[in-house]
Amino acid sequence: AGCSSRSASSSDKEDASKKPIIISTTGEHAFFSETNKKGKLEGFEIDVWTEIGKRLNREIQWKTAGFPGIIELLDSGRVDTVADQIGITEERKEKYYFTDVYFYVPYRIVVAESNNSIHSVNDLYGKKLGLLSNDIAYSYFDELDPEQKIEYVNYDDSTGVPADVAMGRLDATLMSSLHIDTVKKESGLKIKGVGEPVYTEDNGYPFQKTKEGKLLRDQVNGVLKELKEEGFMKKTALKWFGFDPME
Amino acid sequence: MDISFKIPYFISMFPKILQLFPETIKVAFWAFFLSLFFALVLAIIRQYKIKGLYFLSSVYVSFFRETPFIGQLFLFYYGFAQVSKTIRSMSPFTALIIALSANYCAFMSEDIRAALNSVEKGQYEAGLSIGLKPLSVLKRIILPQAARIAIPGLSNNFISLLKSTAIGFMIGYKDMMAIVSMETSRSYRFLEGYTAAMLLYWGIISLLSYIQTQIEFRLNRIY
Amino acid sequence: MDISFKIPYFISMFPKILQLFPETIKVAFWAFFLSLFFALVLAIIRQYKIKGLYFLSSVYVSFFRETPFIGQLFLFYYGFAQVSKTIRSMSPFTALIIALSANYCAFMSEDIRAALNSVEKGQYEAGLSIGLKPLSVLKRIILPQAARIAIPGLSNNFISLLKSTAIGFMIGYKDMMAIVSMETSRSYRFLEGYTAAMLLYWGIISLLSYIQTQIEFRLNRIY
Amino acid sequence: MVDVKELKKSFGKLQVLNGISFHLDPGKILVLIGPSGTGKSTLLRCLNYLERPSNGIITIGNVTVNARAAKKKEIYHLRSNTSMVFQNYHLFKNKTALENILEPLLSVKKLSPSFANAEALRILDEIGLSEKKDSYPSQLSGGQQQRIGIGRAIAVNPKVMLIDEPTSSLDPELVGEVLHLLYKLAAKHTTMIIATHEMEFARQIADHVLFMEHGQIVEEGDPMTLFTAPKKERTRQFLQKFSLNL
Amino acid sequence: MVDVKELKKSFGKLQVLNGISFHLDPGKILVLIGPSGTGKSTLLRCLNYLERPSNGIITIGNVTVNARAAKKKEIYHLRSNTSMVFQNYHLFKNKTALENILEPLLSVKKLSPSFANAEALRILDEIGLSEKKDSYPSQLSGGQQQRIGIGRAIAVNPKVMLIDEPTSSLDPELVGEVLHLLYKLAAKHTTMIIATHEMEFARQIADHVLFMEHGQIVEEGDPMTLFTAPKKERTRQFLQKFSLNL
Ligand SMILES: Nc1ncnc2c1ncn2[C@@H]1O[C@H](COP(=O)(O)OP(=O)(O)OP(=O)(O)O)[C@@H](O)[C@H]1O
Ligand SMILES: Nc1ncnc2c1ncn2[C@@H]1O[C@H](COP(=O)(O)OP(=O)(O)OP(=O)(O)O)[C@@H](O)[C@H]1O
Ligand SMILES: [Mg+2]
Ligand SMILES: [Mg+2]
Repeated sequence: AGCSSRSASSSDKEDASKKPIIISTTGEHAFFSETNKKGKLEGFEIDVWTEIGKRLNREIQWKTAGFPGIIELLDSGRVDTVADQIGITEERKEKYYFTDVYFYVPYRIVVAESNNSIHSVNDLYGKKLGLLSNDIAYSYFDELDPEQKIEYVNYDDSTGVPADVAMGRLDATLMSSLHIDTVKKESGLKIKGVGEPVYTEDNGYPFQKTKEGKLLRDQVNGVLKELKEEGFMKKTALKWFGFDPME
Repeated sequence: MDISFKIPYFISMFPKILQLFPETIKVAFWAFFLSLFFALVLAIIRQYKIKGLYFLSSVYVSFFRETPFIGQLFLFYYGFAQVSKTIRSMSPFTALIIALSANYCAFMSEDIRAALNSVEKGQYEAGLSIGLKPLSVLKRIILPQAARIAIPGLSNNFISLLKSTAIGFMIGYKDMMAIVSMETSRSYRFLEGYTAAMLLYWGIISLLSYIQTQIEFRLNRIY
Repeated sequence: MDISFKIPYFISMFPKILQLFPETIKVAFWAFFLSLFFALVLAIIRQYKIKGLYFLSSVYVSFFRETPFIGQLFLFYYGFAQVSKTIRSMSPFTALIIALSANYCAFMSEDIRAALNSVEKGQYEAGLSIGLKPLSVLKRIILPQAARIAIPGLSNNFISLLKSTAIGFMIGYKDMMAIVSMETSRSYRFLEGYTAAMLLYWGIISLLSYIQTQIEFRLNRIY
Repeated sequence: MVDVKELKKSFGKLQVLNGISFHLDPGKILVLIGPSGTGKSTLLRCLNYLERPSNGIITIGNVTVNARAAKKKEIYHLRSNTSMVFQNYHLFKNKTALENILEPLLSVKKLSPSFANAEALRILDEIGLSEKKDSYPSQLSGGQQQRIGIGRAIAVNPKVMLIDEPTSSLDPELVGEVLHLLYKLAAKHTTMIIATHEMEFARQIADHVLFMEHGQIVEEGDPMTLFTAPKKERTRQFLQKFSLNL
Repeated sequence: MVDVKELKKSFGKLQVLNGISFHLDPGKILVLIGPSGTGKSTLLRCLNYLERPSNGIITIGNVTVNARAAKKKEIYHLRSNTSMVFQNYHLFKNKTALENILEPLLSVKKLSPSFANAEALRILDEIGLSEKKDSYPSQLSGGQQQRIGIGRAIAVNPKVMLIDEPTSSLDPELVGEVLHLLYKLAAKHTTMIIATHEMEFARQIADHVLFMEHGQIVEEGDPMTLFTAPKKERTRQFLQKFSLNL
């Protein structure tokens, strides 16, 4: 990575303000980033970035890929950021510049409809709890379950988890409270959310730890602040989720 | 910096991945021996067109070879679970072994069939001519000769199987790859994780390949 | 019943999946022919222990056979992209074909090697004895005879390849399976989705298998 | 005892056996002679159903098989009464010379290993290949392979031996020895049917000779008569070359 | 012209050729005789390097190859000067009878397809197998396969033909025809080295005879002398059986 990349980045800089912002997303994450019947992306993230693009006077381009491909697109410099309800954690902060939090996702316990014995984390002790590999729940469970009394069952993705809860293979799982009702409705699975949120996930947009990354992050932060203040975020959240998570 | 690759993290992955090695190897070995056995049966039925069973076995091979494994696994583990209590209370470990065996035996039967086919007809006839029953000819004459031809293909399948155990993570079974995916989705250091996994798999499977080479060498010596 | 199976949804999946059929088949065919070609080269080098290339090709086969494909794909498309502008600007389509070919040719070379090995030494000698150069003997005598033994294994690999295109979704290439996982990720009606996919794959690959059977029949007739 | 009636066999359109009938008493040696491609090997192969005849009734010892209604059991039974020496040997490639001969002793006749071993070594000695006992077929010369083939068939100790060109790769010394070996078997009441193109060998070993052409029996008789005073013109012509060559 | 000096070959510990030397003028026919397993086939196979000798110098036509420093190019050159009839035929299994004979004509001699076809059909006719032109090796009788093997070697039209047991599966009529065929080739100055165990055939065709045993030349000479008045006791003994059999 010698002179060629340096010259490339210096020329990048000149028209950096005109270049499109490229963003990766899965396109298969309900309400945040979905692919509609016409094959077009829609969702909360899409609306937010369309607005950010307008305000920064930059074109927005989307790249879809599976998880963790969307993250690697960022690492390999193909995209500028990732918009797909990415949770901020200390570990991830080492690797990326994150924007300020733009969304809080509360996570609740989900159990089978017939289960009436679980209402809080304490009720999970000695029970089987299904978690996804990319859940950030782990960072919270060090505190919530310091003695490791819960039996954790990990899954690669969420496909089978609600079904296992409904069937009784799992006692519970955690689900973003934004999604519980839709999943229940669309899948017809006999599950329900119980108790208060166990934890909330702070979502932000990650940028590469480079000069350009920091620059763009700062610009986006500026816009996000505006959007929050002007109520755009609230309006968009209501449109997709029916409530404002920032409250 | 153009490349972000954190060596200490990369190194820290090795012991973590290796911890799950038993989970990978347990499923792989069980599934391999089960599927080898059934593959042998299927191959023999199909190569010698054994009446009554030929059609059934052809449909079996066709279905399991030609549909995606993930579908087979889901249908078995989630679909059939709705009608069978046994399956509903089955552990992911058992379910994974069953699904993998059912799938791989279809593929492996094709390798074995080709190998049986490579043995000259004269060997079979010679076996019959001294009074051996067809099954004995198969066991004592044909299979030992077919083995050296079947081994590379079977070894391909065993290697795939070893890696396929990762799919178990879809139904909650954790193998070596699962830990990579868990660890890296926390840190988002996927390259480090996958590279570590690659080296480990390479090391482990190299050992198996070495055994393959040795067996092949011994079997080929006399031809 | 805990999980319901919604027939209309199931039926609605078919056209959606089929829409992506061209994407699946394009990658599969390209990758198959590329890997077949390189597999042939690798198999010949390894079977005849061609000096200078033998060691290299063994390392190649070992690496690509013995490490997880997902790792290879990531290392290539995301890792190397950090240092190579060519790769950074490569389309997922191209990258997927390259990665699949590089991987499958290692597996396929083993099937071909076994098939070459199944042809009697005498056939090779007879070819040399009439004055053919080794490569001509290979082309005109050995390969046509090896084909009938190689076909079941190669066909196994082609089928796997057709299904492997699904992994392309990791780097943003959408094939038939990608649409299933996208569709079902929201509705959680994965049984409907995967069952539909299974039937479609079964139908499509059955056609290919039929061709395999026909070729095998023709090749075996004369032995 | 061997009895064959109206045996027919065709490959596709090619009629290879055209109604062959003959009878052979126990302990007798029948020799088949005739031009190349006439159906000698096919006839032998049909006799133990390695090739399925399209028509005919075959009786060997106490088993009778009608080609039009052959049952699996009958066929196995037929085979267990016979053994075969193949024109191209067909030794078991995965077994040494010794193991090739041991195979019928251990797996079919179920002798005890030590007894089988002694017997196999005796046979190896008889065919002059004790030294090669641990060689694999690929490491044997043509003549050596042919003798192992004969040895293997002897080990079966069947009622009837079907022998296809047993001396094709053997030098005069060994032809003499094989002749001797087969005499000894005949003395032990083993019935033999031998296809050969070595007329001298045929003349010396045969009790009865069939001269075949185009899948039919042209002439048959005892060797003395057939070789010295054949009745048919075609036989005379075929044998003429034999005498001319000598 | 063929010249061989001190040719040696061993398989593992087994010394199969023990220093063979001989010289052969163009258009002459050398016949190798000797007991089974003596190294006749191995000698022929060494002559065109299908088997790598451990020692010795081989000259065929204008090519000389020293076993201690054999180069790839020399070996190809050597092979292009020779053709081989194998003891077990080794016909190309994926090709019909006609295609087997066409192969050297088209791929090595690069004749035009129509010309090659005519030539191949002529050869097929000469070996009496025109009818079988579209049969695959698996569909041919032993004698038919052997003749195709001879036909294929003839098609190469080499300086030297190496022929291993060309008559082992042939009846007397065909032995006569092959004899005739080889005579014609010799008249066209094709040099031939033939391993055979058929003494009568050897006596009739040979210009020079080598009697080998245990990888060594025991005695050599013109057939007249060697067959009627051998000098060595061992030769006499070997040939005695031959006369006895007759
Ligand atoms: N599988 C087959 N398919 C078609 N034709 C065949 C097959 N096997 C043999 N034939 C033909 O049947 C005829 C008889 O063959 P067979 O081997 O019985 O002859 P043979 O008398 O033993 O000859 P030889 O003395 O040369 O061994 C030959 O013309 C041969 O080409
Ligand atoms: N690949 C091999 N490995 C070990 N030994 C071998 C090999 N090939 C041949 N031999 C041995 O070498 C000796 C010579 O074999 P060769 O085939 O040259 O004999 P031959 O004179 O042609 O005999 P025949 O008349 O029986 O054909 C034999 O004893 C044989 O067992
Ligand atoms: Mg025959
Ligand atoms: Mg020989």
